Amino acid sequence: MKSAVIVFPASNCDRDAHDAILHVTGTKPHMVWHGDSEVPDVDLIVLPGGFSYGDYLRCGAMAAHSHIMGDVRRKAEQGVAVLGICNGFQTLTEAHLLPGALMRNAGLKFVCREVELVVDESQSAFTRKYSRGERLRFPVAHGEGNFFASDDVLDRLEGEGRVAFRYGEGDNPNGSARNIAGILNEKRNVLGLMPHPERACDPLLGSVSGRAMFQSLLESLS
Amino acid sequence: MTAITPETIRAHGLSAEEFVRIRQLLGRDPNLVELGIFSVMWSEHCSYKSTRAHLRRLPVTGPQVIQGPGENAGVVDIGDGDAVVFKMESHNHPSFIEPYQGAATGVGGIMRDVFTMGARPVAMMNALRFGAPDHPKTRHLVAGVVAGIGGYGNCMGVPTVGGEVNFHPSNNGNILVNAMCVGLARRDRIFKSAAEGAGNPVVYVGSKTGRDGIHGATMASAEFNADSEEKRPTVQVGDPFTEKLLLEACLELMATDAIIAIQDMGAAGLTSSSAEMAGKGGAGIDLDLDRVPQRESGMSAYEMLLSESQERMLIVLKPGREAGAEVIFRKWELDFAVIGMTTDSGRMVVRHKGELVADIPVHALADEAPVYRRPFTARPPASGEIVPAGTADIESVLLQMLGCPDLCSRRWIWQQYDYSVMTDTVQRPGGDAAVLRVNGANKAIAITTDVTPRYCRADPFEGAKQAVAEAWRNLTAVGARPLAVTDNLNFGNPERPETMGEIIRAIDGIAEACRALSFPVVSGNCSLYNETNGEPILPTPAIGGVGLIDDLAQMATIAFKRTGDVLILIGATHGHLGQSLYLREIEHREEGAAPPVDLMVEKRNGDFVRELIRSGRTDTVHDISDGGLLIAVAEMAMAGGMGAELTPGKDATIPILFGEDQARYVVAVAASKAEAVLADATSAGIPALVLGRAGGGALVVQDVLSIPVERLRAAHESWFPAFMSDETRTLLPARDIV
Amino acid sequence: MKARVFVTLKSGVLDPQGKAIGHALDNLGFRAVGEVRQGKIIDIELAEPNREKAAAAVKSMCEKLLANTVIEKYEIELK
Amino acid sequence: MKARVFVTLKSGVLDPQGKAIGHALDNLGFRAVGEVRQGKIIDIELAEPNREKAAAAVKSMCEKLLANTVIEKYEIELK
Ligand SMILES: Nc1ncnc2c1ncn2[C@@H]1O[C@H](COP(=O)(O)OP(=O)(O)O)[C@@H](O)[C@H]1O
Ligand SMILES: [Mg+2]
Repeated sequence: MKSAVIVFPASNCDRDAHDAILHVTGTKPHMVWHGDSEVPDVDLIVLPGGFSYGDYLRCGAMAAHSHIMGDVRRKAEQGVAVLGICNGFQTLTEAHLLPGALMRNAGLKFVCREVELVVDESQSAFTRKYSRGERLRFPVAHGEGNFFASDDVLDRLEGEGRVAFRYGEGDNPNGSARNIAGILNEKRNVLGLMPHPERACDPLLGSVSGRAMFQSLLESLS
Repeated sequence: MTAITPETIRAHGLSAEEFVRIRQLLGRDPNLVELGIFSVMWSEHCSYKSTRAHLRRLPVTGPQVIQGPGENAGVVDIGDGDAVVFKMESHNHPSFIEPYQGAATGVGGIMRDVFTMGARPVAMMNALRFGAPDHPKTRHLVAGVVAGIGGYGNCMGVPTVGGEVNFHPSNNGNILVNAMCVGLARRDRIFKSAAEGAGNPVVYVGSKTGRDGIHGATMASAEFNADSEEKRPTVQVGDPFTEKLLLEACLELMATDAIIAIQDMGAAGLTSSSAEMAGKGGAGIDLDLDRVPQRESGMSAYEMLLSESQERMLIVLKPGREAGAEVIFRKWELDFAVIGMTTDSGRMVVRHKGELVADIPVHALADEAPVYRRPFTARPPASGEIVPAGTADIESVLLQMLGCPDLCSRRWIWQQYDYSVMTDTVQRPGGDAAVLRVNGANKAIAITTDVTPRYCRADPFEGAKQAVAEAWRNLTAVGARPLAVTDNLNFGNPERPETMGEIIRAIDGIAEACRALSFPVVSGNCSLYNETNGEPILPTPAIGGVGLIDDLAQMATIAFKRTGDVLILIGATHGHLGQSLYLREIEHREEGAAPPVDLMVEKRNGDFVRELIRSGRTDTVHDISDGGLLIAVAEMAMAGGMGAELTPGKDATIPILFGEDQARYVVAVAASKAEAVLADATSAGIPALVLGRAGGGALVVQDVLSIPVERLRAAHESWFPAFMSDETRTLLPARDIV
Repeated sequence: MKARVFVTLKSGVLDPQGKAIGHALDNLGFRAVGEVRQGKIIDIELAEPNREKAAAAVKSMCEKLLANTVIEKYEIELK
Repeated sequence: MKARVFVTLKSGVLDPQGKAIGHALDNLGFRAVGEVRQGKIIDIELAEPNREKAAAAVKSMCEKLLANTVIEKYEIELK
């Protein structure tokens, strides 16, 4: 599997994503600068977590317009897998590669903790090694992860099996509509999620729930 | 130019004698710009004039020490060519005026101190002291400070992994916000601030200069008046985004060999960074202010030299390396300007709009800064045997204490901090010390901050010893070998003899404890004049401790893990209730002697516990501090979601269960190993006794109480969220310009 | 020329921050307060002297960056 | 009655968000952009029919809660 992690100014989970991919899949990702115009020829592009451009104006808004995103969009349309984690998810919605928007947490505060995550859809390159209904422990760490979309968009996402993950009932950390934690695009090659799979790959850190996502990708994309 | 009147001199916080000295050093009258430069360089904040003579008594060396006090941060060897770089610093006064920005820029400032040394910051801690919970400003300050720390640290992508929080009326008008940053570097890639050599370009990088916080350094050194809230100097606003770029750009430049010296612009900005760099390198420095990147138009030389705009650095490069360096900073979209040159004149020479605006011998600013041995009175330590007043019900005492402001869970706070970014946080907030894996290795550093101000008020010497001992103990309790400390000495007005007495005795206490525990001081910070309208804060010498875990397989946490583990109490219990939380929370008395610290016992007991962890005989340890034995056991139960049954017999008394005797730990060991552990303790002359066993869903004290762990948790977790639920005055921290 | 852009949440989009402010105002004793909504202002200095061109440029800025039209609407004021 | 409160940073106070937006607009190719500053608006529905009383109430809200007067200034518009 060939992969690339995009580095925006003030991305701060870029190294974490790099390390998790390397350790779980044994393949080393390219680190790609936001100012470049082309992503190398890869099977997977990761938009990492962090505070790209300080999260000023709106989280992910400026990253969505950065130079590299033109090629990310092109490759996504060609079917290359794109994984947006946290700030990366925000960036994907701002770039309209995923529907909806991520608003300020309902509690109005940044929240860092573990949540229960329920797998809602295992039919994708990202989730095939999970099973539907499986319950996972994932860390979240964000101030704006409150997923919003109109009811018909939400109905469509649900109807088309594009809700990949939901927060466990009663464990929604941000007020997201219908407990949505992660969604797929129509072609199912773009996944955005607020929780951090790359922080859940090492038993020493408390959870290994995220490993199966990178293993799924390795299996699907190799 | 404005004439220098006695009024002007006083407004600059300089005494008449200091002004005379300035005239002697210059051989003439200073102009206003020069007076401004002297005023910040000779302020308490920059010159440590009241404490410098006393700080020399601190032990600062050891085989592990690579860099002691005197640089931007201390550096300690952790083997394999790695070094840990750390320092703690206060941002007390700015945080009281504007809690969000004050705390945020405090975090930014201490991070710059660490990455200036060539280290990547890997962890943050914060030691916070607020006023009484029912004081009308407290909620607003808590909300703003916590949001500010999180806002800055989270954006930087550096995990905030612990700290401490106290509430006390003596902080009603003067909160304490102490932030500690820990970084990792290669020991042969440490950068320093001595600008050696002449003819080297002086480079300004980072943000543009505005009129922010002019006179912040002198503000931090002047006692607060009620009306300083009205005066409100231009508040510094933090820009963590720019700081993150600055961090990455500096580390990228540091990977080359272009740098001679580097120094962040902190308090007193351009003035202190340039004067200190030149002073340390024995060089002179010429600056041309017209080349300084400016955010506002029409700034005077005075304003530019004293501005405290954040996210700026000064670098002395090897000649000819400017272009290469500029490429790096431009790539990160930061300002870069060559603003001067080092010289062999020994003078700091500043030009603005073609005019010479300052010409001062560098040594006059640094080496000639006044040193005072201020008069002091040593208050006799508080004393007296404390006997509990009545026969309080132990169950309700336990629940009440678990839920009191100084002991309850700080989850409400640390859940707003990203403590797991960087994927190396092995022990997050909630334990004795935070544990951070050294990226890519199997070793880890442990970090803690500690001080118990009420002990220090009762007895500054014993209280300061206790702060060091508790930090050492917290590191020991996770299995770490304590390496070194940073300190943050927060006190009132040193011109008051009683306060000066507290400072001196506290420094002596730190020195004695650090020496006895081979735990040298490698960096630190003094924050004086912490008082409002003549009311000083409790003496608060905060200690930040760092230790090393050689092998992550040998580590302990506080959580009970296995049913049937035998709980052993290490250390002697006399039932010392003086200055205890029990006394304050339940009997509303702050009385008696602070608990005495026997450093030899401390070392012996701690070394024994650490060896138990290293030899794999226990992985469950908690030291006993605030609140005493029963609180410690309850915390272990809550962390593990598992109860315990204690069999104290006739010892189930208030003094035994809630006394705060020092040098104690609770360890849980497998039943099969308990005998051997007890025997080893006995042969080492260490008091050890079996408390009971872990297991079940309740904390049981035989014949006294039985409380489900869930109920302990409810008591422990509820106070903070309930307290902060009325955030009426706190909703709109400045960053939230949504 | 100066442009002021107002970005507000579309009606129908929940505004927890506005709600919290309303709540806080109520707690402070302001009883007559109904709904509260929060938005942002972006003030832009423009070197463009031509009013129409300026308006067109700012509109394009809004569409491209300043507002997220999934949840926000915007108004432009030139002066 | 409806009140709109404009809260903006005092001049001289660093506005990192405004700065970053200006930068982003420049990167998007809007060359004529000078300084950008960001602020917020708060729209408040008021049950108070008396204009003067409403104005006084909103002023008091600003001082007490809506503006952080250490670094921000505010203006009030009633309609
Ligand atoms: N301001 C804070 N930020 C983050 N964590 C904190 C803060 N204050 C306290 N904590 C964490 O809460 C736990 C309990 O703190 P404390 O009672 O001071 O511990 P100890 O008695 O072991 O020194 C520790 O893990 C500490 O790191
Ligand atoms: Mg402890």
